Amino acid sequence: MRYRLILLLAVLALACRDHHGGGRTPDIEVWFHTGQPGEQRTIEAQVARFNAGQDEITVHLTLLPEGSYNAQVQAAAAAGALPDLLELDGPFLYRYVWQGALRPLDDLLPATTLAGLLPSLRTQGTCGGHLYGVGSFDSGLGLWGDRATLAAVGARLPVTSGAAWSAEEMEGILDRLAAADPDGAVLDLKLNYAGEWFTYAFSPLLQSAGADLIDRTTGRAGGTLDSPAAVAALTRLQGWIRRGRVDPNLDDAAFTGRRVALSWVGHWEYPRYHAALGDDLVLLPLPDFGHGSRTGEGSWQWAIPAASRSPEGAAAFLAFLLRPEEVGAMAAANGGVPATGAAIARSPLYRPGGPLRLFVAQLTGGVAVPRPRTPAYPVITAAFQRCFDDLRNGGDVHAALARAAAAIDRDLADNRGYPPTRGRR
Amino acid sequence: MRGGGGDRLHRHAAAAMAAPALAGLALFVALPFVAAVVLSFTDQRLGSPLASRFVGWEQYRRLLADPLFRRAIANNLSFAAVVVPVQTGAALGLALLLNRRLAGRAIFRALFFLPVVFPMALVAVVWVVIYAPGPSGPMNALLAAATGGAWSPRDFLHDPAWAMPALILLSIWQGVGFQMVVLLAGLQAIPAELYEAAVVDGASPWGRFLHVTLPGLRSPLIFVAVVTAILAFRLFDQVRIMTRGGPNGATTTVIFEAVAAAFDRQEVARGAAITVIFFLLVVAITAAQRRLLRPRGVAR
Amino acid sequence: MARVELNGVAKRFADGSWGVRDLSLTVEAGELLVVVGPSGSGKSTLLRLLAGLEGVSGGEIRFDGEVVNDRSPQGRNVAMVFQNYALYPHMSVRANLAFPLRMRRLARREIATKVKQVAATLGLTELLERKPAQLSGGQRQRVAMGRALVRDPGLFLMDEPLSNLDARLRAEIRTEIAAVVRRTGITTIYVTHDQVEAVTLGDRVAVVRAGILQQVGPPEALYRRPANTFVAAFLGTPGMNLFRTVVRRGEEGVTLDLGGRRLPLAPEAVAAYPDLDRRLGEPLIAGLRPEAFVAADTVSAASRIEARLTAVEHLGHETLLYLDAGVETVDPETGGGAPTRRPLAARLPGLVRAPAGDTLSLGVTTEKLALFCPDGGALRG
Amino acid sequence: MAWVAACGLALVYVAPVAMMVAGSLKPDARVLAEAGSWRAISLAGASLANYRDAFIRVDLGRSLLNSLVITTSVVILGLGVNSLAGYAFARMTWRGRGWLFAAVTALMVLPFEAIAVPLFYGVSLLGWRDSYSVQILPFVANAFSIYLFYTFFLGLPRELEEAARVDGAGPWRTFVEVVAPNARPCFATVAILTFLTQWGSYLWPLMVTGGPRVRPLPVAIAAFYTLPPRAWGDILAFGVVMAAPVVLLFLLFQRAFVRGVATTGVKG
Repeated sequence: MRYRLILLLAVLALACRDHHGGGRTPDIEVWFHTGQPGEQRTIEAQVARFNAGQDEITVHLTLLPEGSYNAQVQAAAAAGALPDLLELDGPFLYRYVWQGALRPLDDLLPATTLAGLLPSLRTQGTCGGHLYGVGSFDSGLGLWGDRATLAAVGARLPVTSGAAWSAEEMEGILDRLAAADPDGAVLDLKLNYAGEWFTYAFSPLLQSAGADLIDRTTGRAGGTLDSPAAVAALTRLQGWIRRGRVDPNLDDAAFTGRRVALSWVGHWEYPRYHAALGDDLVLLPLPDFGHGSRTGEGSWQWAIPAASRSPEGAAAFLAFLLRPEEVGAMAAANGGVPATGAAIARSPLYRPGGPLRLFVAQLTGGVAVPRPRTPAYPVITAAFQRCFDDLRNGGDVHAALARAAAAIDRDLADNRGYPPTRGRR
Repeated sequence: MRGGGGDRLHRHAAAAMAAPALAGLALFVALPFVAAVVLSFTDQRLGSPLASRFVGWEQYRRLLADPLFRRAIANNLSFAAVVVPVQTGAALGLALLLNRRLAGRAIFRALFFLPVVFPMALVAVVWVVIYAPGPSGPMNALLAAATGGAWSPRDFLHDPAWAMPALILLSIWQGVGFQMVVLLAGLQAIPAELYEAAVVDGASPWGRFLHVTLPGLRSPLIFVAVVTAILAFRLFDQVRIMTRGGPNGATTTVIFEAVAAAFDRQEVARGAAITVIFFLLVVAITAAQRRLLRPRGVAR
Repeated sequence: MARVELNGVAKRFADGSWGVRDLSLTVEAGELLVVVGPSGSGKSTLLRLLAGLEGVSGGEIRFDGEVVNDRSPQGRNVAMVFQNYALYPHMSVRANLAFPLRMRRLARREIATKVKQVAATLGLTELLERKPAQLSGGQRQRVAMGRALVRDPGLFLMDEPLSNLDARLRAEIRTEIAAVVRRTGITTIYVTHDQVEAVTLGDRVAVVRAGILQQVGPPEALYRRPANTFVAAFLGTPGMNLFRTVVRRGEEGVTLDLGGRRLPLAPEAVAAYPDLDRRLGEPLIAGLRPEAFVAADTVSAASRIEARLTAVEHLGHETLLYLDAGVETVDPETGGGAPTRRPLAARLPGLVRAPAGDTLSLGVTTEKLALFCPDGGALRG
Repeated sequence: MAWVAACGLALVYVAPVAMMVAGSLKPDARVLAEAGSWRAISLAGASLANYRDAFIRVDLGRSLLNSLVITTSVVILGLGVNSLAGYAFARMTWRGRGWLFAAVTALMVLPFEAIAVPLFYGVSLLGWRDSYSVQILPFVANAFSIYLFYTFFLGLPRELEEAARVDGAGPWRTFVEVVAPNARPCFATVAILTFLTQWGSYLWPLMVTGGPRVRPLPVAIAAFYTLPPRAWGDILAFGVVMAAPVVLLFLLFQRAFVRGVATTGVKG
């Protein structure tokens, strides 16, 4: 009897060994999203390098699944259980700032580190005049093409955003490609992805058509997201899917397996695509739907929670990550645009003449549009994702957009227009 | 009453024995449920710096006005409307099949029951492969073979017309073994003399099924139907993993909406209101079961 | 070896029914008391109260002068044999026997020795490793006894321990139990509904009915001078014949009315009831054991009755005759009740050849007559 | 006839499982490509490389350990806590027993889904997320298990306990030494039902676990399945490892499984 009790207690004790298991030196807990295998390996290597390079701070890395990363972080923020340093997906930052969950970085990072930062990253990380987030890379979004196949149908291969295909030109190319393709599916939109991808990838289409997710001054979606321009742009996109031009890409091998000639995706596929296609890989700007080619920007960025037990330690690790060689390492791993000019200059991919130089041009040339910088962003993107899901499956585009706009505006009202707060903490 | 010649030791022991479970139930079941009701009348969000407000019936009003939520309820209802009779019928068929003296009966029973022990998350992932679009998808290939090539392959999980039937088929495949086992136990509880008496009375096999088997299985059948109905309303894992409620809300469910609200969007109050509605649905089903299981009166 | 006293013990259940009412009784140390009564009479409740399995609602129970009302079963040092033995099915015979000792935290070695001893005494040595399911009824009974005896209890309670055995085994084990109890000298309270068991086993027998103690005493005393019509009818098979009567004194002496006939009353009977004179002419209840009837030719003509035979049972060494003697019988439960005319039972030695329906002449001996008031209580002796 | 039908159905039941096992042994690209033909179950070119990948890419070992820790803890603690409560309700006298038991049976109709949201809210506010205990403690006390134990104990002969009490055992010892050993079938039933529910539990761990540290298998496989690049061979290998313990237990204790599930149906 007594032994059984002890056994039970032991199990219970084992079961209850929760957070902060050991009792080691002042540690920095860091959260990172489970991204591409290369990113994962790189951050692990960086942590190891950092830990080995000094002995005052030990960094512990936790990988959280991307699919529910934001929900996890939100719950942890409510619980006051955020780590000392974490990654946030681009525009989600403003919600956390509004909640008072983050602390500014201005006074924590050396000015030299910040000076070289890409303007797009600086904008993305700034809120209310303070810098809250810093990315070690920015993103690039474009159309990857299979040069040989495209050439076979006589497609023009533009190298600048200004020369991007018009919507009609692109449709013509799709038709010609389809005619030569066994199953008629010639375009990859990464429909196998989930979540934020759809907002990131397809809101530039709205902007290119003269619409947007929300009115950037009033914050309201009604009249903008469901405007005729938006409906027209997304109806066109839906048409591609409806006509079978888009590969569902369940195995994520549509482009690498050369089933399709065009893949609408970001910089992170470069390593894989390059490995599969070699010199046949070509990077094109997204099509111009009337108001010039537009593309996405922003990516995962680092932030320090207000409740961090060691903001200086976290900042030290962050500064380490922003060193040119570390920025270069991460950018090399995921193909991202390096965060600083210095790193760009050293990057074989992004320096002038590099194969991905287009991305830099997009970010610095006003082609890339940041996603709405508002605490309402999680709701905006959720509404748009649902809307995209609807239209991708053949739903009525106008109805779906109107629903999304109404949801966004209702949330705005519910939160009393997201008044500036000092946060709760 | 009984027990305990006034010994306090005994009473204390009783209280101590019941206490951990009662505390657990109070803390982790009763209290949250009360909290759900309370939360559903507020606009509480997780992590919002704004103070929460009492909003009365607003959450419920919005839910009932939300086409997506209405779709979720309709989906649950149609899922139940198909799964309850089909799965119960299939289970009855399997049970009757296995109630015979069949070579390898134990193996068949084990096979049909096996998916019941599989985690639904695993079944869902495996069936994503089965429903793979294109001619090489197993389901597409099977249907093509069955129709002599007339079948044109589709993307079941992204087809508004096919996503729900796809989930239904998988759910039946996974769950029918449970009902089968319950009904098999019910069949074996019917006394053999009843069948012998029926044979003596000249009943045909169909007559025996109608007048001996079915009445004898009344309780297990009702139980099985009710459990299946409740499971139909708890539908979540498959949806979250395979379709995320899509396409066009074709597979969204009450619980999927609750999780999407409370967890994905931090709209705790809305999620709470959904679970309260869910609870009322479950209570309605349980009440129906109680009524059905009441001893039969004059009316049949 | 406890001396057990019950003072006004009462047990009322939650549903308002009484288990035991105002029961006072003393059991001397080392005595074997048999509690007998029909099923539902509260005799098992009495045992459970003594064991501490139930709490009393009133009165007190004393062991050796100490009130034990609030003591738990484990604090009372009682042992109990249950009707269906209640052997622990998951334990071997050895473990069953050792269990009460383990609960008392005896040393391992001591337990082994005691178990061995008890097993030897009860002939269980061969069975020690078996599980209860592998034992016969008699063997299980013995294990149950052994489990009770192994720890030298102060009081030994047995709840119908033989009721699950067949008739032959029952007689055999009955003697065994009696021997064991006498040898160990443990105070024993034995509950049964079988009056044969009661009278053959008990030093004293207590008869209970509906939770109320009817009479306690040595078996012979109960048989001869039952305290009331209930006890009279309950003991003996068949029980005492009870019928309405009037005792008169006339020129032929004191007579007893039996279905209109006046039988002379034996002087022993008259002497046994000094109060009888004051009851002359009043309605009374007469009790005659079946043995009171004898062959007609062994008594004087005045003591003979004519009766129609309603049924005959031949038992080999004796014959039971059921007679319609035209008497008004009474319900032993109440002593009164509506007038009924049940036949009287008569027990005659040897084989009596007479078919039912015949009219027979029989003698009636009244030396052992019992007389009761119309309320069922015995006439003061 | 019936036998042929049974075989046909058996095929329907075996095929997905066979496909999973065969797929787990093939290179990723071949899984989908061959899924539509008989080659889906061919073992040509089988290798365990996918298993190695699954262990490396998503730390399958960690998830397996987590699932084991959580499930066994819930099963063991649940057996103790619920059997004691069932016993107290079935056999002991104490104040409030009647209405408390009514309350427990009332809670039986409450599926976990009905309380998941406020519970999630509560544990989030308390900072109790992402731990073993938050996945264990809420599931220890279970109204249905209590009810199963309760009905079982009602059917046990009362004399056994009375004999034990007279033999000198207190209520706890009586329970541990006499009642529990005679309630093995009921313990087995409850253990199996608890095990199955916990092993497959997805909704709650999805909401309360973050990284792989305490994440159990169902959440891990769902996360793995969305993790680019989607390597079907690895995913199926993960699935095989995830199914193996339950299938093994099922094959070992088939009778108890079937009986356990069936009794809930008969009694429920």
